[in-house]
Amino acid sequence: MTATKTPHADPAERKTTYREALREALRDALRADDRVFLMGEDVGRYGGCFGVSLGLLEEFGPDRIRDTPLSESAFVGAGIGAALGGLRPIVEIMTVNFSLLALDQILNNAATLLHMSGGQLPVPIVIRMTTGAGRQLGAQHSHSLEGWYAHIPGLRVLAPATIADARHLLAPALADPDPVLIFEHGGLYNTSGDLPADAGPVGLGQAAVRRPGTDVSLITYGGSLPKALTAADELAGGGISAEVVDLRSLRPLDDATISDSVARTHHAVVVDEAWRSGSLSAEISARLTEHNFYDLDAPVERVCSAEVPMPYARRLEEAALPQPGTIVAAARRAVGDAPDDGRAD
Amino acid sequence: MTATKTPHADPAERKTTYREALREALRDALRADDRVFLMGEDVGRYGGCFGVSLGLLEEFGPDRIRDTPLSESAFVGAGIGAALGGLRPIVEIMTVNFSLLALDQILNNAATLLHMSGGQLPVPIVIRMTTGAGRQLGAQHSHSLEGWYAHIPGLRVLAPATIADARHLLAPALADPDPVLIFEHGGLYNTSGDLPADAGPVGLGQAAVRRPGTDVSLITYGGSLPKALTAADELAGGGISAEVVDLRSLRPLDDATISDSVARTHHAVVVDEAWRSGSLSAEISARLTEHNFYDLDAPVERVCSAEVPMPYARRLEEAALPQPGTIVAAARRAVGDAPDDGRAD
Amino acid sequence: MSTTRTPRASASRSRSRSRPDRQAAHRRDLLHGMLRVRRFEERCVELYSEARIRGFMHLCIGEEAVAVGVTEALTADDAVVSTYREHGHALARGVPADAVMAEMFGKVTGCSRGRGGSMHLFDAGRRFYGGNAIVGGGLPLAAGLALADRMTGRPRVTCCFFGDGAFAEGEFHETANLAALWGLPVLFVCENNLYAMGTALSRHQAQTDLALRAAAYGMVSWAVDGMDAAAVEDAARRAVEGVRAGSGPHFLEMRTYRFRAHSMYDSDRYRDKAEIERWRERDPVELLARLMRERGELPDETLTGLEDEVRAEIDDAVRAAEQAPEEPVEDLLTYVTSPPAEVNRP
Amino acid sequence: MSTTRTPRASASRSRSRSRPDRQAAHRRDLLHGMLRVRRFEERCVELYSEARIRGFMHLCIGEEAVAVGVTEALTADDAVVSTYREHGHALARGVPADAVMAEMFGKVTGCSRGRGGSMHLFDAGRRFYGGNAIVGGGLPLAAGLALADRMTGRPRVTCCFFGDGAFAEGEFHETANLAALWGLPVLFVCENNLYAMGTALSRHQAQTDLALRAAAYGMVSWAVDGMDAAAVEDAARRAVEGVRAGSGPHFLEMRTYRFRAHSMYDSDRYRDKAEIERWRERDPVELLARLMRERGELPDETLTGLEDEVRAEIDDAVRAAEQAPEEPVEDLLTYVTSPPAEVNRP
Ligand SMILES: Cc1ncc(C[n+]2csc(CCOP(=O)(O)OP(=O)(O)O)c2C)c(N)n1
Ligand SMILES: Cc1ncc(C[n+]2csc(CCOP(=O)(O)OP(=O)(O)O)c2C)c(N)n1
Ligand SMILES: [Mg+2]
Ligand SMILES: [Mg+2]
Repeated sequence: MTATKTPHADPAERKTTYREALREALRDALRADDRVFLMGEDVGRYGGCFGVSLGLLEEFGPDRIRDTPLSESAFVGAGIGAALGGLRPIVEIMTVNFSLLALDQILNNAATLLHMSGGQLPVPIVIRMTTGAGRQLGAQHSHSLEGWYAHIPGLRVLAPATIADARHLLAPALADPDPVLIFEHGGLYNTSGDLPADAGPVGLGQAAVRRPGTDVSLITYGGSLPKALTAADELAGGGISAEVVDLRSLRPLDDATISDSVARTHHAVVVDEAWRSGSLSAEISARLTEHNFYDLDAPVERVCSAEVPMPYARRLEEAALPQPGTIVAAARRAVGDAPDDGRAD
Repeated sequence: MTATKTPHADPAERKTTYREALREALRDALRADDRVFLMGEDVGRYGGCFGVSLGLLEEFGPDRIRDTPLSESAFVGAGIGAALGGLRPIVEIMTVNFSLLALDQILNNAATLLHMSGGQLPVPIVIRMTTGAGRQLGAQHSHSLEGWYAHIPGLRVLAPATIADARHLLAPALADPDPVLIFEHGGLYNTSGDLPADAGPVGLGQAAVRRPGTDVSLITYGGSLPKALTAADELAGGGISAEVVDLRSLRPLDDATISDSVARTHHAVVVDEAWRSGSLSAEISARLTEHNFYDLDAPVERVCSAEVPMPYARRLEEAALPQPGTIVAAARRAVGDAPDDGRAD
Repeated sequence: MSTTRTPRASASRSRSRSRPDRQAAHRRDLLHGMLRVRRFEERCVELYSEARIRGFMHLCIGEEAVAVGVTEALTADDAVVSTYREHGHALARGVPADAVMAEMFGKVTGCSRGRGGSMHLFDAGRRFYGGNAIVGGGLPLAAGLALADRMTGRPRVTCCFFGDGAFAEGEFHETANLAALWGLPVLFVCENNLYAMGTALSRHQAQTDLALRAAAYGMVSWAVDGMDAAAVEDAARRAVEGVRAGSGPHFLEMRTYRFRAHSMYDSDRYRDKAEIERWRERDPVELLARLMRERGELPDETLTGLEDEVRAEIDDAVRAAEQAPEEPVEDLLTYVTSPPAEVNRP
Repeated sequence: MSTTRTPRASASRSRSRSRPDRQAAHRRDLLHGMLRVRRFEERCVELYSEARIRGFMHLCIGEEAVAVGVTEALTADDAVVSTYREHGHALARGVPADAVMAEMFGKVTGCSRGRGGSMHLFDAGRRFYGGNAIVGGGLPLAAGLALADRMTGRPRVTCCFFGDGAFAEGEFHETANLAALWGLPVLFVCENNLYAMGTALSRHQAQTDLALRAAAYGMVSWAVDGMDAAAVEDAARRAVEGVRAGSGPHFLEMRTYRFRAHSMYDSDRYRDKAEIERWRERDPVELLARLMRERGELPDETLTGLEDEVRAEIDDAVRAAEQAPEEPVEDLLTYVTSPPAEVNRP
């Protein structure tokens, strides 16, 4: 089995969805390299629990679009073993909540084998999973635990937030010799938009400035990006120019892009859907203190989820999550433009 | 089964070890309340994998000192169920590394049931485990993942660092109606010292100032406390007065004690044995920015473990861990007293 | 609140009548129980399409005989642990229909105050411990509840429902071993509906005879026709008796089928229409009704009466749920931890 | 580096001799293999008490027949996945004694460059995939290695060692199901030494006939006298043949015993001295030596020769390990991720 076929070339810019972009990326990867296969619960006959892999079984067959029993630890571990055995597995875990059942394999094997073996055993696996809340799925299907994975040396952690990233992050992830985790926010699957024809492969580890601005940096990723962009619009209406930084890579973090932005704007708001305490937002705030202490004109603000198991009831769930309104309020506080009431943490 | 017996009263101050103090606390709890039992791998006939429960089987019998099969998810979940059923289980997981196999139960059941049931189902369980490195146990037995648990709403997370806390934190943990996790650093078991006769039950959620100082706050917990105290000695020799704050409670954090200390010293070093990125040290740094932005005269420093699966070789392991020397260097940097070379992250 | 009667959790009823009468009355109770679940869920489908119920919702239509038959065999002191497909278990256990409906509306009168939704129904008073949406996640809890009973000498049974899919999860095997090793009073009820989402049993289990495999743990273990409410109840009674008598955990493989898709999002492309039709011929509600008709126990007006009673109960539940308030947003953080006042309770 | 010979991973040897000769020579090889492991570990005990080896260390003394017998049945292309009690597996697999010893000294010449220690021996060239200290953690890896072979049509076997304690972990059951369901070429070798740390088999398994329980997954499954190297090898050969022929995973329960404590920290208070003595009578090294003596195949000078050869090999290994350098501290972060240059390799 060797890589022979050439990747499918994109036509001109066209409308698509985040879900379809992910699917196209999978299809390309499967076409380009015989060693690539997709494995997980219901990726095949069911069509993927969020429909991402719909149709791939028909094209690539049950060996390469491989349905697994409900046994997260075994099939993630088997993916790791298959990577050791020379394949390039893409393992899908339905949601990050269930990934806890495989966390031992991810931490103690995938992330660790290379170092523990003194460099003998790289593990070229890609693990995809859904994260995040907003669909009233309750306390066991809604959490944002990607920050935990970003804590683990030996892993790369990606969070595509745009259609272009959904389309173009998989190829470099597969080319990476080490384990890469990809977090897809459940609220993004149905987002649609234009896929630029010229968007090529993305360099791993690079954040992107999604909207330039001068007064405050809104630093975010994944499902919170659209909210931050909405907040930036609203802030613009109030005369505040917000720059929106999309992390894209949660490990490693692109310190240069983050730091440059804050060096220019002097104010930072980190938006992270995880529970506030101990979330990735804390790491970013800590690094800003370390790298931009003398740039900052005000404390770094954090807009995170309330520290509560996500409730089902719609209004409670909405109140628990970052929203454009709470981002706007935090940005106003950061730039000193706020009535002193609105602190919502 | 009701609580009838009175707890065993301490004699005057006497020498003991951290391990023995933990054992005494267990013995007291088992004597005081019939509903309390200890369950875990090898807590009974083996005597506890680190010897903590040695002798308890003989006193309390195999029902209450209950050896379990190797099945972390089932016996931790069974502890949660037993708590729902009216008992007061103390579940021992040998080390935090293996606790990943039970993390689903801890997060999705123990921490969540009360809220998800609208207040109907409190889970009064105590889960103890060993954490930390320093004994050349390699990459699968040495990590400090307690920061992950401190991220979870619904849990209390404790880290006794002193003999008195080892002796006196268990009773209030058991009295708490919610799940409490207790992290015992493996390097502390053999530490010996005096157990003050007057040290009574400890209020949960309170940090302790272990050494007062005026120039810099060394904020730490667990196995790093002795290192921070050693560093403070050395700093004192160099004319720097370091205050040492022992968090004791990792969730909730005692913001007042931390914040007060830094408001007085204007400089902060957080010492945390976890991997730096995304560790609890980041949360503390972020909170200091939020609460003490205008108090801080210099960036918050963090002394953490290198981001590497813990290597076996002694010199590599030592280099990977916080050490008194690296704490001293960070404190010097913080107070502006350092040659500009020593940054070791 | 609805005023229509909800089935009692207790298994003893109609003791005063003659035996054939008692049996007929009991069959009517079973039929009533199954109709309640069926009609309740059918109403849920409508409400879901009107977006008054949200989130994930899993229906047990086709599997009602398991919920109703097993629950009949339990007493009020026994405990039930369930899954995300638990409307039937909750209703059969006696959780009032309006508390369940209000929960699905996200209202404060819901059995979890609107915090849980369809997948997380709880009722501590009725010892109904959820409502677990991690496949296999309820199993260790059941072992623990049973352990508490064993250690305190209470002659209770903990009944744990779970699916065939859960049988592949490590948690099932760890729990089965623990329960069998310690002789815990657990009744394992595996609802084998032949699919875990879109994955057929034979594509997720190397050996598909689940009862046989459970027996490998040394548990008493039977396969049961899960479409026959009376057979389910019989098996459950015998198993509960064994568990209560101290002979350790028992395992029932309930052979059943879900007539609907896995959840409201599933387009059910992985099942053969003919297969579904074959199973529909063994619809548990129809099966029992047919038997009763054959025995002359189900005159048309009796059925109409039952249907009316059920409809009224559900109408009331929907009305009440509609009118109930939501939890105020200010209370978002309530119940994350227990109120401090409770810290010193015994 | 040591110049003494290390056993070949290949199963074919001594083909040119006559059959009885071949068998005798083969027995000598087995004895040599077991003696190497035995003496190596005895030396490790000394070195541990001198604090030249650190961390956790688990000895397989008493279990050598399993390591040596099973490995005999594998070819160089096959893979081995092991546990933290893996000195024997590594040595038998052909990982050079000096690479193993240097690893335990934490030296850069160690088979994991000193990063792994006793519990984490690796040798990618010999397809020895560790060295896993999470009980049960190696099992899914083995399934994955086998899956890669299956998908690429390579006629290889992946052999996975694990203990009786691991049989209680969910990971074993998930992996057994996966391997059996997909017919993966895995040889499961359960080293049943009757204890998981201090917990006796009957106190951690509801049903202690592990081979029977594995058979519930539909795997070919046998219990084997793990103290008899020839019996182990025979069973392993038959099983490997079956696996390689495509009849799916096979399971061998090796009934064995560890003569020493669980680890260097264990005071072994949970075992009966008499029980240990009984098992010592079936010492696998003695057992084979006795057989060979009875057959006149083991004149004293042969045994002395083997012992000398082994001692020289170990002496060399210790000397080399002592003299080898440690990894420089500057390289601490090397191997956390792959070097960037490798990112674009195929
Ligand atoms: C640990 C875990 N993995 C995956 C899921 C997603 N999921 C929900 S239900 C389900 C199928 C379960 O099948 P089964 O146990 O047979 O129960 P059924 O739905 O048929 O009643 C899956 C895969 C989950 N909730 N939890
Ligand atoms: C998941 C996990 N739990 C607990 C431990 C601690 N531990 C190490 S070895 C061991 C006993 C394992 O017994 P068994 O599988 O029979 O192997 P043996 O040691 O007898 O060879 C235990 C409990 C561990 N390493 N990993
Ligand atoms: Mg099912
Ligand atoms: Mg063993």
